[in-house]
Amino acid sequence: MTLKIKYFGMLAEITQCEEETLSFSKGTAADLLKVLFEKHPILEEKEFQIAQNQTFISNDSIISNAEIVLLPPFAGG
Amino acid sequence: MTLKIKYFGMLAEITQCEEETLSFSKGTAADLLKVLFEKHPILEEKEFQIAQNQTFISNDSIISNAEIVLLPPFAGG
Amino acid sequence: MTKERKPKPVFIEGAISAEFIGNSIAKHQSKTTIGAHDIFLGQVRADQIEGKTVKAIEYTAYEDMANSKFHDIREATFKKFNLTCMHIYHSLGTVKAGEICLFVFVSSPRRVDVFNAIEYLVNTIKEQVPIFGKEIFEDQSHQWKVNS
Amino acid sequence: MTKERKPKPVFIEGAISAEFIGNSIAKHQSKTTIGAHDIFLGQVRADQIEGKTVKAIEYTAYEDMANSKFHDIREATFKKFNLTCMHIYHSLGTVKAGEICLFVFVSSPRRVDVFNAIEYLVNTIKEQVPIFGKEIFEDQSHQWKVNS
Repeated sequence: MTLKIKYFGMLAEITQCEEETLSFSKGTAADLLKVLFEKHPILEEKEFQIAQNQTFISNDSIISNAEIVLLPPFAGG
Repeated sequence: MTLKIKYFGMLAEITQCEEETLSFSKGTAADLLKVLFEKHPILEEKEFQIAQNQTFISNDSIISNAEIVLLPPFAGG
Repeated sequence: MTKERKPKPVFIEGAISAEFIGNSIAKHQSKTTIGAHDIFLGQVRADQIEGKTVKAIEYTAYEDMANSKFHDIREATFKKFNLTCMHIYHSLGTVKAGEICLFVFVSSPRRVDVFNAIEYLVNTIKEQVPIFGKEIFEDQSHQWKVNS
Repeated sequence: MTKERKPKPVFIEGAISAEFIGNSIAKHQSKTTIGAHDIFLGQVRADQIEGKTVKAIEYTAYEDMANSKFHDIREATFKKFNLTCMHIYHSLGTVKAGEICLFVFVSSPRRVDVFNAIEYLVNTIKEQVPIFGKEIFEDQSHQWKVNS
Protein backbone atom coordinates (compact mmCIF):
# COMPACT_ATOMS: atom_id res chain seq x y z
CA MET A 1 0.00 0.00 0.00
CA THR A 2 0.97 3.65 -0.28
CA LEU A 3 1.59 5.32 3.07
CA LYS A 4 1.68 9.00 3.88
CA ILE A 5 4.27 9.68 6.60
CA LYS A 6 4.09 12.94 8.58
CA TYR A 7 6.92 14.36 10.69
CA PHE A 8 6.53 16.98 13.40
CA GLY A 9 8.82 19.34 15.31
CA MET A 10 12.48 18.36 15.42
CA LEU A 11 11.77 15.28 13.29
CA ALA A 12 10.58 17.48 10.42
CA GLU A 13 13.71 19.55 10.88
CA ILE A 14 16.25 16.71 10.84
CA THR A 15 14.59 14.78 7.99
CA GLN A 16 14.01 18.08 6.16
CA CYS A 17 10.56 16.70 5.44
CA GLU A 18 7.09 17.38 6.84
CA GLU A 19 5.25 14.81 4.79
CA GLU A 20 6.23 12.10 2.31
CA THR A 21 4.61 9.13 0.62
CA LEU A 22 6.17 5.72 0.26
CA SER A 23 5.01 2.30 -0.79
CA PHE A 24 5.00 -0.33 1.93
CA SER A 25 4.18 -4.03 1.82
CA LYS A 26 2.09 -5.17 4.79
CA GLY A 27 3.94 -5.35 8.10
CA THR A 28 4.47 -4.06 11.59
CA ALA A 29 5.63 -0.68 12.83
CA ALA A 30 9.09 -2.25 13.30
CA ASP A 31 9.12 -3.18 9.61
CA LEU A 32 8.13 0.36 8.66
CA LEU A 33 10.85 1.79 10.92
CA LYS A 34 13.49 -0.22 9.03
CA VAL A 35 12.37 1.47 5.80
CA LEU A 36 12.35 4.91 7.43
CA PHE A 37 15.76 4.49 9.09
CA GLU A 38 17.23 3.53 5.73
CA LYS A 39 15.78 6.65 4.15
CA HIS A 40 16.60 8.97 7.09
CA PRO A 41 19.47 7.42 9.13
CA ILE A 42 19.45 10.37 11.55
CA LEU A 43 16.00 9.28 12.79
CA GLU A 44 17.59 6.30 14.48
CA GLU A 45 19.26 8.52 17.08
CA LYS A 46 16.09 10.35 18.02
CA GLU A 47 13.34 9.72 20.53
CA PHE A 48 9.84 9.63 19.03
CA GLN A 49 6.47 7.90 19.08
CA ILE A 50 4.46 6.58 16.14
CA ALA A 51 0.75 7.40 15.83
CA GLN A 52 -1.82 5.71 13.64
CA ASN A 53 -5.41 7.02 13.76
CA GLN A 54 -4.21 9.51 16.41
CA THR A 55 -3.25 6.65 18.71
CA PHE A 56 0.26 5.61 19.65
CA ILE A 57 1.31 2.19 18.40
CA SER A 58 4.11 -0.12 19.49
CA ASN A 59 6.76 -1.83 17.40
CA ASP A 60 4.70 -4.99 16.88
CA SER A 61 1.48 -3.20 15.86
CA ILE A 62 0.32 -3.89 12.30
CA ILE A 63 0.33 -0.87 10.00
CA SER A 64 -3.28 -0.67 8.82
CA ASN A 65 -3.80 2.99 8.14
CA ALA A 66 -2.60 5.04 5.19
CA GLU A 67 -1.44 7.90 7.41
CA ILE A 68 1.35 7.39 9.91
CA VAL A 69 2.65 10.21 12.10
CA LEU A 70 6.04 10.46 13.83
CA LEU A 71 5.98 12.61 16.98
CA PRO A 72 8.99 13.84 18.98
CA PRO A 73 8.68 14.54 22.77
CA PHE A 74 5.91 16.97 23.67
CA ALA A 75 6.58 20.50 24.87
CA GLY A 76 3.17 22.08 25.40
CA GLY A 77 2.43 24.57 28.14
CA MET B 1 -6.82 47.77 85.60
CA THR B 2 -9.05 49.22 82.91
CA LEU B 3 -9.54 46.94 79.91
CA LYS B 4 -10.77 47.84 76.48
CA ILE B 5 -12.83 44.95 75.03
CA LYS B 6 -13.42 44.80 71.27
CA TYR B 7 -16.08 42.67 69.57
CA PHE B 8 -16.09 41.69 65.90
CA GLY B 9 -18.65 40.31 63.45
CA MET B 10 -21.58 38.47 64.96
CA LEU B 11 -20.29 39.18 68.48
CA ALA B 12 -20.57 42.93 67.90
CA GLU B 13 -24.08 42.33 66.60
CA ILE B 14 -25.37 40.23 69.50
CA THR B 15 -23.75 42.34 72.22
CA GLN B 16 -24.78 45.50 70.32
CA CYS B 17 -21.29 46.73 71.13
CA GLU B 18 -18.09 47.09 69.11
CA GLU B 19 -15.92 48.34 71.92
CA GLU B 20 -16.34 48.86 75.65
CA THR B 21 -14.15 49.57 78.67
CA LEU B 22 -14.41 47.82 81.99
CA SER B 23 -12.34 47.64 85.15
CA PHE B 24 -10.86 44.26 85.91
CA SER B 25 -8.82 43.06 88.87
CA LYS B 26 -5.91 40.85 87.82
CA GLY B 27 -6.84 37.36 86.65
CA THR B 28 -7.07 34.82 83.86
CA ALA B 29 -9.07 34.84 80.65
CA ALA B 30 -11.57 32.53 82.41
CA ASP B 31 -12.04 35.18 85.13
CA LEU B 32 -12.59 37.84 82.48
CA LEU B 33 -15.10 35.64 80.68
CA LYS B 34 -17.18 35.39 83.87
CA VAL B 35 -17.42 39.18 83.91
CA LEU B 36 -18.29 39.34 80.21
CA PHE B 37 -20.91 36.57 80.43
CA GLU B 38 -22.59 38.42 83.28
CA LYS B 39 -22.70 41.60 81.21
CA HIS B 40 -23.69 39.87 77.93
CA PRO B 41 -25.32 36.50 78.74
CA ILE B 42 -25.89 35.77 75.04
CA LEU B 43 -22.09 35.48 74.56
CA GLU B 44 -22.15 32.21 76.47
CA GLU B 45 -23.95 30.43 73.60
CA LYS B 46 -21.51 31.57 70.95
CA GLU B 47 -18.26 30.19 69.62
CA PHE B 48 -15.35 32.65 69.75
CA GLN B 49 -11.64 33.05 70.45
CA ILE B 50 -9.91 35.63 72.65
CA ALA B 51 -6.90 37.56 71.36
CA GLN B 52 -4.39 39.57 73.36
CA ASN B 53 -1.56 41.32 71.48
CA GLN B 54 -3.02 39.77 68.29
CA THR B 55 -2.40 36.26 69.64
CA PHE B 56 -5.04 33.79 70.75
CA ILE B 57 -5.03 32.99 74.45
CA SER B 58 -6.52 30.09 76.38
CA ASN B 59 -8.76 30.15 79.45
CA ASP B 60 -5.87 29.93 81.90
CA SER B 61 -3.77 32.71 80.28
CA ILE B 62 -3.21 35.78 82.45
CA ILE B 63 -4.78 38.98 81.17
CA SER B 64 -1.82 41.34 80.86
CA ASN B 65 -2.76 43.66 78.07
CA ALA B 66 -5.18 46.57 78.14
CA GLU B 67 -6.82 45.55 74.87
CA ILE B 68 -8.67 42.26 74.59
CA VAL B 69 -10.42 41.20 71.39
CA LEU B 70 -13.23 38.65 70.98
CA LEU B 71 -13.30 37.02 67.55
CA PRO B 72 -16.06 34.81 66.12
CA PRO B 73 -15.26 32.09 63.51
CA PHE B 74 -13.43 33.39 60.45
CA ALA B 75 -15.07 33.69 57.05
CA GLY B 76 -12.44 35.15 54.74
CA GLY B 77 -12.08 34.22 51.09
CA MET C 1 14.39 33.38 49.96
CA THR C 2 14.85 34.68 53.46
CA LYS C 3 14.88 38.45 53.01
CA GLU C 4 12.15 40.30 54.88
CA ARG C 5 9.56 41.97 52.72
CA LYS C 6 7.71 45.03 53.90
CA PRO C 7 3.98 44.57 54.52
CA LYS C 8 1.91 45.10 51.39
CA PRO C 9 -1.66 46.34 51.52
CA VAL C 10 -4.13 43.46 51.12
CA PHE C 11 -7.54 44.96 51.78
CA ILE C 12 -9.54 46.56 48.98
CA GLU C 13 -12.82 48.37 49.53
CA GLY C 14 -15.60 46.48 47.70
CA ALA C 15 -15.27 43.85 44.96
CA ILE C 16 -12.04 43.06 43.11
CA SER C 17 -12.57 43.77 39.39
CA ALA C 18 -11.59 41.50 36.51
CA GLU C 19 -9.76 44.49 35.03
CA PHE C 20 -7.61 44.83 38.17
CA ILE C 21 -6.68 41.15 37.84
CA GLY C 22 -5.91 41.52 34.12
CA ASN C 23 -3.64 44.51 34.86
CA SER C 24 -1.86 42.55 37.57
CA ILE C 25 -1.18 39.71 35.10
CA ALA C 26 0.14 42.19 32.50
CA LYS C 27 2.65 43.60 34.99
CA HIS C 28 4.37 40.21 35.19
CA GLN C 29 5.37 40.05 31.55
CA SER C 30 8.66 41.81 32.20
CA LYS C 31 9.65 39.08 34.68
CA THR C 32 11.16 36.59 32.30
CA THR C 33 12.36 34.06 34.88
CA ILE C 34 8.70 33.15 35.55
CA GLY C 35 7.40 30.03 33.82
CA ALA C 36 4.17 29.43 35.73
CA HIS C 37 1.49 31.54 37.42
CA ASP C 38 -1.39 30.29 39.52
CA ILE C 39 -4.29 32.56 40.41
CA PHE C 40 -7.03 31.72 42.89
CA LEU C 41 -10.21 33.81 42.90
CA GLY C 42 -12.89 33.58 45.57
CA GLN C 43 -16.31 34.61 44.26
CA VAL C 44 -19.46 35.28 46.30
CA ARG C 45 -22.06 32.55 45.68
CA ALA C 46 -25.79 33.24 45.51
CA ASP C 47 -26.42 30.35 47.91
CA GLN C 48 -29.98 29.25 48.61
CA ILE C 49 -30.50 28.91 52.37
CA GLU C 50 -33.95 27.92 53.65
CA GLY C 51 -35.59 29.38 50.55
CA LYS C 52 -33.69 32.67 50.69
CA THR C 53 -30.94 33.70 48.26
CA VAL C 54 -27.66 35.36 49.27
CA LYS C 55 -27.32 38.61 47.33
CA ALA C 56 -24.08 39.92 48.88
CA ILE C 57 -21.53 39.43 51.63
CA GLU C 58 -20.44 42.30 53.85
CA TYR C 59 -16.86 41.73 54.96
CA THR C 60 -15.27 43.18 58.09
CA ALA C 61 -11.93 42.34 59.67
CA TYR C 62 -9.87 42.84 62.79
CA GLU C 63 -7.56 44.76 60.49
CA ASP C 64 -4.43 45.09 62.64
CA MET C 65 -4.27 41.39 63.33
CA ALA C 66 -5.36 40.49 59.77
CA ASN C 67 -2.58 42.58 58.25
CA SER C 68 0.04 41.06 60.49
CA LYS C 69 -1.31 37.55 59.77
CA PHE C 70 -1.19 38.24 56.02
CA HIS C 71 2.40 39.36 56.43
CA ASP C 72 3.34 36.22 58.40
CA ILE C 73 1.61 33.98 55.86
CA ARG C 74 3.47 35.71 52.99
CA GLU C 75 6.83 35.20 54.68
CA ALA C 76 6.10 31.57 55.56
CA THR C 77 4.98 30.84 51.98
CA PHE C 78 8.11 32.42 50.48
CA LYS C 79 10.20 30.21 52.80
CA LYS C 80 8.29 27.01 51.99
CA PHE C 81 8.14 27.34 48.19
CA ASN C 82 10.38 28.65 45.43
CA LEU C 83 8.32 31.66 44.32
CA THR C 84 9.28 34.68 42.24
CA CYS C 85 6.37 36.76 43.46
CA MET C 86 3.12 36.68 45.41
CA HIS C 87 0.11 38.99 45.64
CA ILE C 88 -2.87 38.77 47.97
CA TYR C 89 -5.97 40.98 47.88
CA HIS C 90 -9.15 40.63 49.96
CA SER C 91 -12.29 42.74 49.91
CA LEU C 92 -13.77 44.66 52.81
CA GLY C 93 -17.32 46.03 52.72
CA THR C 94 -20.03 44.79 50.36
CA VAL C 95 -19.33 42.27 47.60
CA LYS C 96 -22.34 41.16 45.53
CA ALA C 97 -23.02 37.59 44.41
CA GLY C 98 -20.90 36.89 41.32
CA GLU C 99 -18.24 39.39 42.34
CA ILE C 100 -14.71 38.53 43.45
CA CYS C 101 -13.67 38.94 47.11
CA LEU C 102 -10.28 37.15 47.20
CA PHE C 103 -7.43 37.31 44.66
CA VAL C 104 -4.29 35.26 45.35
CA PHE C 105 -1.54 35.25 42.70
CA VAL C 106 1.73 33.28 42.83
CA SER C 107 4.48 32.97 40.23
CA SER C 108 7.53 30.72 39.98
CA PRO C 109 9.97 29.39 37.42
CA ARG C 110 8.21 25.99 37.67
CA ARG C 111 4.64 24.81 38.01
CA VAL C 112 4.98 22.43 40.96
CA ASP C 113 5.72 25.36 43.28
CA VAL C 114 2.72 27.42 42.22
CA PHE C 115 0.29 24.50 42.65
CA ASN C 116 1.54 23.76 46.16
CA ALA C 117 1.84 27.41 47.17
CA ILE C 118 -1.64 28.48 46.01
CA GLU C 119 -3.38 25.72 47.94
CA TYR C 120 -1.34 26.35 51.08
CA LEU C 121 -1.95 30.12 50.86
CA VAL C 122 -5.69 29.98 50.30
CA ASN C 123 -6.26 27.36 53.02
CA THR C 124 -4.09 29.26 55.51
CA ILE C 125 -5.78 32.59 54.79
CA LYS C 126 -9.23 31.05 55.32
CA GLU C 127 -8.12 29.39 58.53
CA GLN C 128 -5.96 32.06 60.18
CA VAL C 129 -7.00 35.56 59.10
CA PRO C 130 -9.66 37.27 61.24
CA ILE C 131 -12.13 38.26 58.53
CA PHE C 132 -15.87 38.09 59.09
CA GLY C 133 -18.65 37.81 56.54
CA LYS C 134 -22.32 38.73 56.85
CA GLU C 135 -24.41 37.03 54.17
CA ILE C 136 -27.18 39.42 53.15
CA PHE C 137 -30.32 37.84 51.71
CA GLU C 138 -32.62 39.38 49.13
CA ASP C 139 -35.15 40.27 51.86
CA GLN C 140 -32.40 42.19 53.77
CA SER C 141 -32.21 39.57 56.53
CA HIS C 142 -28.77 38.07 57.13
CA GLN C 143 -26.69 35.29 58.62
CA TRP C 144 -23.02 35.08 59.59
CA LYS C 145 -20.83 33.04 57.29
CA VAL C 146 -18.43 30.45 58.75
CA ASN C 147 -15.60 28.90 56.69
CA SER C 148 -15.83 25.15 56.25
CA MET D 1 -21.61 15.72 34.95
CA THR D 2 -21.79 13.20 32.14
CA LYS D 3 -23.24 15.18 29.22
CA GLU D 4 -21.01 15.41 26.15
CA ARG D 5 -19.74 18.86 25.32
CA LYS D 6 -18.90 19.86 21.80
CA PRO D 7 -15.21 20.49 21.08
CA LYS D 8 -14.14 24.06 21.85
CA PRO D 9 -11.29 25.77 20.02
CA VAL D 10 -8.10 25.71 22.12
CA PHE D 11 -5.37 27.04 19.83
CA ILE D 12 -4.72 30.77 19.55
CA GLU D 13 -2.26 32.28 17.08
CA GLY D 14 0.56 33.96 19.04
CA ALA D 15 0.64 34.98 22.72
CA ILE D 16 -2.42 35.02 25.01
CA SER D 17 -2.95 38.59 26.25
CA ALA D 18 -3.63 39.64 29.84
CA GLU D 19 -6.66 41.49 28.51
CA PHE D 20 -8.10 38.28 27.04
CA ILE D 21 -7.69 36.62 30.46
CA GLY D 22 -9.30 39.58 32.25
CA ASN D 23 -12.28 39.46 29.86
CA SER D 24 -12.63 35.74 30.43
CA ILE D 25 -12.76 36.29 34.20
CA ALA D 26 -15.37 39.05 33.79
CA LYS D 27 -17.67 36.72 31.83
CA HIS D 28 -17.97 34.45 34.88
CA GLN D 29 -19.56 37.05 37.13
CA SER D 30 -23.05 36.09 36.00
CA LYS D 31 -22.46 32.50 37.17
CA THR D 32 -23.46 32.84 40.80
CA THR D 33 -23.11 29.19 41.78
CA ILE D 34 -19.33 29.56 41.43
CA GLY D 35 -17.39 30.10 44.65
CA ALA D 36 -13.83 29.41 43.49
CA HIS D 37 -11.81 29.89 40.31
CA ASP D 38 -8.30 28.64 39.64
CA ILE D 39 -6.27 29.93 36.70
CA PHE D 40 -2.97 28.50 35.53
CA LEU D 41 -0.82 30.52 33.15
CA GLY D 42 2.25 29.17 31.40
CA GLN D 43 4.73 31.92 30.51
CA VAL D 44 7.79 31.66 28.25
CA ARG D 45 11.00 31.92 30.30
CA ALA D 46 14.14 33.69 29.04
CA ASP D 47 16.23 30.67 30.05
CA GLN D 48 20.03 30.89 29.85
CA ILE D 49 21.39 27.82 28.07
CA GLU D 50 25.14 27.58 27.52
CA GLY D 51 25.47 31.34 27.58
CA LYS D 52 22.60 32.00 25.19
CA THR D 53 19.22 33.46 26.16
CA VAL D 54 15.84 32.18 24.94
CA LYS D 55 13.97 35.06 23.35
CA ALA D 56 10.88 33.18 22.11
CA ILE D 57 9.31 29.78 21.60
CA GLU D 58 7.74 28.80 18.29
CA TYR D 59 4.91 26.34 18.91
CA THR D 60 3.60 23.82 16.41
CA ALA D 61 1.18 20.95 16.98
CA TYR D 62 -0.22 17.85 15.35
CA GLU D 63 -3.49 19.76 15.44
CA ASP D 64 -6.02 17.01 14.68
CA MET D 65 -4.69 14.78 17.43
CA ALA D 66 -4.12 17.72 19.80
CA ASN D 67 -7.71 18.90 19.44
CA SER D 68 -9.10 15.45 20.06
CA LYS D 69 -6.76 15.01 23.07
CA PHE D 70 -7.89 18.36 24.49
CA HIS D 71 -11.49 17.21 24.08
CA ASP D 72 -10.81 13.88 25.84
CA ILE D 73 -8.96 15.63 28.67
CA ARG D 74 -11.86 18.10 29.12
CA GLU D 75 -14.39 15.28 29.33
CA ALA D 76 -12.25 13.26 31.75
CA THR D 77 -11.71 16.29 33.98
CA PHE D 78 -15.44 17.09 34.10
CA LYS D 79 -16.07 13.47 35.15
CA LYS D 80 -13.36 13.44 37.83
CA PHE D 81 -14.13 16.78 39.52
CA ASN D 82 -17.20 18.86 40.32
CA LEU D 83 -16.63 21.80 37.98
CA THR D 84 -19.00 24.49 36.78
CA CYS D 85 -16.84 25.41 33.82
CA MET D 86 -13.46 24.92 32.22
CA HIS D 87 -11.50 26.82 29.55
CA ILE D 88 -8.22 25.85 27.91
CA TYR D 89 -6.21 27.99 25.47
CA HIS D 90 -2.76 27.25 24.04
CA SER D 91 -0.66 29.33 21.67
CA LEU D 92 0.61 28.29 18.25
CA GLY D 93 3.33 30.22 16.45
CA THR D 94 5.75 32.60 18.13
CA VAL D 95 5.45 33.54 21.82
CA LYS D 96 8.14 35.85 23.19
CA ALA D 97 9.82 35.50 26.60
CA GLY D 98 7.49 36.99 29.23
CA GLU D 99 4.39 36.27 27.17
CA ILE D 100 1.72 33.72 28.02
CA CYS D 101 1.37 30.50 25.99
CA LEU D 102 -1.07 28.44 28.12
CA PHE D 103 -4.24 29.58 29.92
CA VAL D 104 -6.23 27.00 31.89
CA PHE D 105 -9.27 28.21 33.85
CA VAL D 106 -11.52 26.08 36.09
CA SER D 107 -14.45 27.12 38.27
CA SER D 108 -16.46 25.28 40.90
CA PRO D 109 -18.75 25.93 43.84
CA ARG D 110 -15.87 24.88 46.16
CA ARG D 111 -12.12 25.36 46.21
CA VAL D 112 -10.98 21.76 46.70
CA ASP D 113 -12.23 20.84 43.22
CA VAL D 114 -10.45 23.70 41.45
CA PHE D 115 -7.10 22.94 43.14
CA ASN D 116 -7.27 19.27 42.17
CA ALA D 117 -8.62 19.91 38.69
CA ILE D 118 -6.08 22.56 37.68
CA GLU D 119 -3.11 20.40 38.60
CA TYR D 120 -4.56 17.35 36.86
CA LEU D 121 -5.38 19.37 33.74
CA VAL D 122 -2.04 21.11 33.37
CA ASN D 123 -0.03 17.94 34.00
CA THR D 124 -2.18 15.92 31.59
CA ILE D 125 -1.96 18.57 28.86
CA LYS D 126 1.84 18.69 29.14
CA GLU D 127 2.07 14.90 29.06
CA GLN D 128 -0.50 13.94 26.44
CA VAL D 129 -1.02 16.72 23.90
CA PRO D 130 1.24 16.63 20.80
CA ILE D 131 2.57 20.19 20.91
CA PHE D 132 6.17 20.98 19.97
CA GLY D 133 8.27 23.98 20.98
CA LYS D 134 11.34 25.42 19.30
CA GLU D 135 13.30 27.66 21.67
CA ILE D 136 14.76 30.53 19.65
CA PHE D 137 17.90 32.18 21.07
CA GLU D 138 18.90 35.80 20.64
CA ASP D 139 21.45 34.83 17.97
CA GLN D 140 18.65 33.09 15.95
CA SER D 141 19.99 29.60 16.73
CA HIS D 142 17.51 27.23 18.37
CA GLN D 143 16.95 24.04 20.32
CA TRP D 144 13.87 21.84 20.74
CA LYS D 145 12.10 22.08 24.09
CA VAL D 146 11.14 18.88 25.95
CA ASN D 147 8.70 18.89 28.88
CA SER D 148 10.20 17.72 32.15
